[in-house]
Amino acid sequence: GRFGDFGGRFVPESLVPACDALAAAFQDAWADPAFRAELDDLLAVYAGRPTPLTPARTLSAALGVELLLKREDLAHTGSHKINNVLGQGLLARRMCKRRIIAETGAGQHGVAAATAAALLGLEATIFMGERDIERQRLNVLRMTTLGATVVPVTTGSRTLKDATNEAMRAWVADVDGAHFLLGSVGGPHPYPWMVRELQRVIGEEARAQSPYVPDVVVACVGGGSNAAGTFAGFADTAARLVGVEAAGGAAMSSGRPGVVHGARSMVLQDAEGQVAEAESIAAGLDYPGIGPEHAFLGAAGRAEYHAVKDDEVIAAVRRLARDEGIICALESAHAVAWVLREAGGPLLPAGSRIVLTLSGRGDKDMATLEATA
Amino acid sequence: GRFGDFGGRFVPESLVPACDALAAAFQDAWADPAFRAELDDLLAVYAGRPTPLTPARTLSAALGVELLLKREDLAHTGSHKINNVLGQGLLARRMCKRRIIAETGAGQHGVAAATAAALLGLEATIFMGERDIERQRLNVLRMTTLGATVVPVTTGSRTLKDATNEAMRAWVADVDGAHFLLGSVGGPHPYPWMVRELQRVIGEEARAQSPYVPDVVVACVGGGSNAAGTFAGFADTAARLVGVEAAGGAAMSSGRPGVVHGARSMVLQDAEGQVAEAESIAAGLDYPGIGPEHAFLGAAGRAEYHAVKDDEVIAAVRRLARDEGIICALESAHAVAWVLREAGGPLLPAGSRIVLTLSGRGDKDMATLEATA
Amino acid sequence: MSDLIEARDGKAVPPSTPEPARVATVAPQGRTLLVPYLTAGLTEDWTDYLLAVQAAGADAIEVGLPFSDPMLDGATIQQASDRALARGVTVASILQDLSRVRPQVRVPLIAFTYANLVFRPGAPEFCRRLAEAGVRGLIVPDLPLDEAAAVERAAAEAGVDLTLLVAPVTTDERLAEIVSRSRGYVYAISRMGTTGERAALASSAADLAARIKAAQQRSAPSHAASSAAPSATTSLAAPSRVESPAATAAGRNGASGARLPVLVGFGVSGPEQAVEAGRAGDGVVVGSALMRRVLDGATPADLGAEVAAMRAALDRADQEASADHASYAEISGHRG
Amino acid sequence: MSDLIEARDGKAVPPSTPEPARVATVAPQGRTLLVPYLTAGLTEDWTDYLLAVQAAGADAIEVGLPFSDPMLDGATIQQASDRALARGVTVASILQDLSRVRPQVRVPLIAFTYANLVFRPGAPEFCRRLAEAGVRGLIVPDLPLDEAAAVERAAAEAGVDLTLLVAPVTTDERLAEIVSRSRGYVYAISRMGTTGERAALASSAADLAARIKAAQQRSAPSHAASSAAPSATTSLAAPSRVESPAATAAGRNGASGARLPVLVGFGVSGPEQAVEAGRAGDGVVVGSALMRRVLDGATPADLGAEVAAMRAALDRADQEASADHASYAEISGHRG
Repeated sequence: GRFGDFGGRFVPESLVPACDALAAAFQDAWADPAFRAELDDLLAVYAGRPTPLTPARTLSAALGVELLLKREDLAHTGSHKINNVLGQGLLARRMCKRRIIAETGAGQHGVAAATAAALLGLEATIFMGERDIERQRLNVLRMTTLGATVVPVTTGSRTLKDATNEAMRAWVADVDGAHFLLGSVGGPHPYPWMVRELQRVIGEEARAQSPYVPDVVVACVGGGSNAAGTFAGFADTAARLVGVEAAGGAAMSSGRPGVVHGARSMVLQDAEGQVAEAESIAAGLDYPGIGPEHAFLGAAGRAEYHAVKDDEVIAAVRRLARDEGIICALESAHAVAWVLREAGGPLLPAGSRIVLTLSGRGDKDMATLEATA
Repeated sequence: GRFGDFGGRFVPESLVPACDALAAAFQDAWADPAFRAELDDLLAVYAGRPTPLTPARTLSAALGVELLLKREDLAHTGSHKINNVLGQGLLARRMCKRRIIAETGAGQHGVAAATAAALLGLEATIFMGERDIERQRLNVLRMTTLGATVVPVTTGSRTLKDATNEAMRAWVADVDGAHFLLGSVGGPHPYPWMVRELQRVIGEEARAQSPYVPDVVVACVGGGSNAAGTFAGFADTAARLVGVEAAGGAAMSSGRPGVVHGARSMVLQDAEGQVAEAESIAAGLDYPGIGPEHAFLGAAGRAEYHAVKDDEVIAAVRRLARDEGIICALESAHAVAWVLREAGGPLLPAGSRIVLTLSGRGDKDMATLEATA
Repeated sequence: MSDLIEARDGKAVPPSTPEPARVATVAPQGRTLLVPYLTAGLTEDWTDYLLAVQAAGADAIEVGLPFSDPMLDGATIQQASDRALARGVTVASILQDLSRVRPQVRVPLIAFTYANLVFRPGAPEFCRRLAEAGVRGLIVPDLPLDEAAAVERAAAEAGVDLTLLVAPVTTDERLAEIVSRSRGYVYAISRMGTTGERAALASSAADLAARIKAAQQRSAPSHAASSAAPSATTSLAAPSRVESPAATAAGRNGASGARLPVLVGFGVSGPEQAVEAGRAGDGVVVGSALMRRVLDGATPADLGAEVAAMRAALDRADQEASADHASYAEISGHRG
Repeated sequence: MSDLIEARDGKAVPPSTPEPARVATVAPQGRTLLVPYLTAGLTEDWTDYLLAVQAAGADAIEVGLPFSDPMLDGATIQQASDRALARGVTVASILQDLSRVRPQVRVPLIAFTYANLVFRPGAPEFCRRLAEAGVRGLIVPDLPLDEAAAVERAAAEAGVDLTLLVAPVTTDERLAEIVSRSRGYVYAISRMGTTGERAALASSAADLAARIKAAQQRSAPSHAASSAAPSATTSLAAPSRVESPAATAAGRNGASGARLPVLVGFGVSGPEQAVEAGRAGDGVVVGSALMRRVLDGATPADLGAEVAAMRAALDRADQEASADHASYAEISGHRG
């Protein structure tokens, strides 16, 4: 993945051959109808795809827009992450790896990765920041129940950024035996490309399910995999593509170009280049970077990126729950919060037809939500 | 709902007209294509139906059987309960009720009921035993987030039985304004019949999805709605129907005919007729009764009922998680535990083709599971 | 309390006293009936409470046989039931207690319990046991008309009156059938809700009592025809004080010679409400208000005083009513 | 420690001393090179440590510019980096510190840092600042060959040697290109993993060093051709002691007159492993083992003693090796 000025493969020399091999293997697999068929079958009979496109009738009426929700919260394990891990899991098996390594923030990717590993008979080591372990306890229990080893990361901000560092270190140490199952569209080539391709199913389904080409397509962005997958389905339409970041982790809105975790992209950093610690109530968006393709889409003007604050996000979770009976993840609620804020205004005029991806469900966030009550 | 010697309508005179009206309204609605279409639409675009039928490949190979899992854990809110609440919710609206009252044990029905209420613009009051509130904290938070009022029940065993008493009392007090949204196939007519019809979609889907008529159809049974819905799809086949109870709440295996919560059925009780307190690790099966249709199917020999113990259930959750990457609810794990125990034996010979309904997901049970680690 | 203990010990009342429950009619004409409810077995000396309320002027007593899942009862009765069950009492032990005090009991005793306790031993066996213990009536709140046939037969065979309940929401057609099939009295559920004290008596109480009485009047001939032995044992004669001219005109005496009294229950919390409820029907059932006192520590004498106060209030009201009746009967909607 | 403080204060070494880093070749023939790594800014007196290890016999020093996300570093260096950053040090403040002690520095200083710190100000600006502070080399572990072009250009223009790394998994083809494009020395990553002490040196270290040397020998002519100014400033001459007859035959002197030394790093934890690593390559980089000592409270003098011990061990080994060489060179696979 090189996207204009962004992307690349800024990894230690020790990882270069592994990245090469992975890129070749994915290219090969992705062109192999048997691989695609096996993945499609798992997505359907195991992960529960297609996920529905749900009209949010009460909210639509209240906001004066037409809002359709792409329900990744209904996918197995509770988020879109399952799409990616099943693809990479099959790839790891195809590459004869015995083990997967993964980083996780909110734990959704960790749970998904542990799930794919259990299903496909692979070992799983999941790195997770200590702070995230505290605030996403449910997901930690889910991962260990699935047989994964969860390694607490105590360095730095003790969140996703540091977990990613640690996962890459672990990969270097077992590059032959392990596949690094990266959870988002960041990281070195081929990850941003591969993960986007594996998440493309979100956007393609949504486009097929939508009765019209929407005016606006909205998704939350941390690393940005659900947004990348959603956007991929609408890239060739006239729909505006909107990514919504956490105000405390808004790499697009507040970052500068930089290199972190193997790719050149937009990064929250100081004047010298030290990477900043993000600060969001949503562990999955508590990340100072963003996938390089988003940096490219933003620079090219094809997608726009906006930020919402923690309190807007909490209000959005509650509103969606009470109006539509859907408790979404704090991450996903960023997209909802933006729609709630902008509906009827210049950014989202009355009557707009919107497809919004709900990337995951909010069970994991109930304790956080309670603490803010 | 009168099923042979079982069923009936043992309710206070104050509830008789309401039961009559409900039976008439459901009969009318169920015959109304517009009602059916609206429900089917919600089940598809909102609740995520059809849920997949997943081959459990690792377990099947290990056990020497063919095991297919009907994935109600993937339905919105995380269990089959959503099928019933959407139907009754639409019915409540059709009957111009402004409010629903519900009882809940594990909280899955409570969450589902709160969800339907939020979606359809109804108030929700959920009664839940204090003991269940403690052990199913996540679901309590979900209900309140959905805008429902959760009323702790402090009487008796402080579990589902007592919550049901309390819900019926509340219904008596607001019989005009409120619909009692009963969660299982128990209670007075028309509930056992109505809820079975609303859950029939499980069995009908599974039958259509299964490549063959299975030898055995298995589901866990507390009140028994997921089993009733599953069995309904296979009643006219040669498949054996197996309901699996909690050893500590095995109304079929250890109960006697009795009247509780409005219906005559099998009930755990003492020699004088005092209803016993069930004792199961699964809050949703911690109930001394069972739906009257099960009592009938058992008496008629059409279905068989077996019991598994708490430790078998915990082992089953872990096994399914590690082998198939699916963390099911403690309730659902009863069905899995029975298959694990009997596969290859006389009750479940090698080579058996099994359809097993996973009634829900296990996120809610992670704390319980951790405590048993 | 000493007089009651004496009574219980059988010293004040000779054992040879005739079966008190056989007294079919306890209420003199013009007296509003007062029927206290007691949860049986709540305390070891629970029968002392029973005798105390009898002494205080109860016309009959509902004896609650505690059930694990008292669906129709509110918090107070449920708490009393739970406490009694926690003491280990059983239907058998309660009936034994009653047999022991039977010599002192002069008013009809009516068992109040739930269907499962009736069905577990079987309705015939259950009713036989009641009868053996001197209990002459039975109320099963979760046994509506449609499910009652077997218990009705069994009760009739055992000589026990199965009293049916009518709710404010009961349809006219259904109400007519309940009235025709109920024995002993007709229990008018004063409000939609569970048993328990309320700040005010529901207006539905008066409306319902009026509807029941109207149905009784309409159905009197058929009632007489269908009931070979109506109110065989426990029935409390309906007092004449509240009869409207229309009721008298329709004729209210069947084979039993009197229509059944209409007792109003659920939510009667003190003398004032008792008067109001009694005025609506022919009498009043008071349960939670009394059991609340017992749970809070009232002695048999305390409870007797409570019931005596209600009795006095009812008597005063009865006197006022009979004074008023001549001039106001026509405009008093409350009086049916 | 007093002698070092004196040195730092510029009293022992006159300010007019010629630029120490300009000394291109620090290693006499036959000496195994010792290159300590220090995290810059870890303590206020961090340059005292630098001078101490210089005094103890370092042939060059890698100066780690702390980065928030040191992906290739293990726990020790990461902890040192975090602590330095927590003190508020910046690249600017570190380079300022270095400028201050520049008069006392007599060995080449090589900056070790991550790509983002290079790109943030821009590679030309970054390299210019390094050069201004007297830093003569640069290592960027997350800048593989494929991404290195811009920094290579900028470094060359600033007169800074960009040293590239080779890993055990590097393919022959790629290794050849790295060898040809690396400046100053070639950094052989001894094992797959992050920096940090290990119980034993990986066998991959010797294999890799041998592969690098073989590639150097094969590419010497083209290397000379493609590099107008190879190892312009910091290069440490590869000692001749370990040359195989084949290497000598292929000719290892390009325009620079010497092939670049191969330094083995990652996981060298003490004198014994230093000797082993030095034997595999032409020298050794020791980082985590030293920084662990500093984190644990070692003074500059303590650290100097540690490095001196390594230096002494290497020197002893060198003497033994040259004595052995005549008789055993042909069978010593470890020696390339």
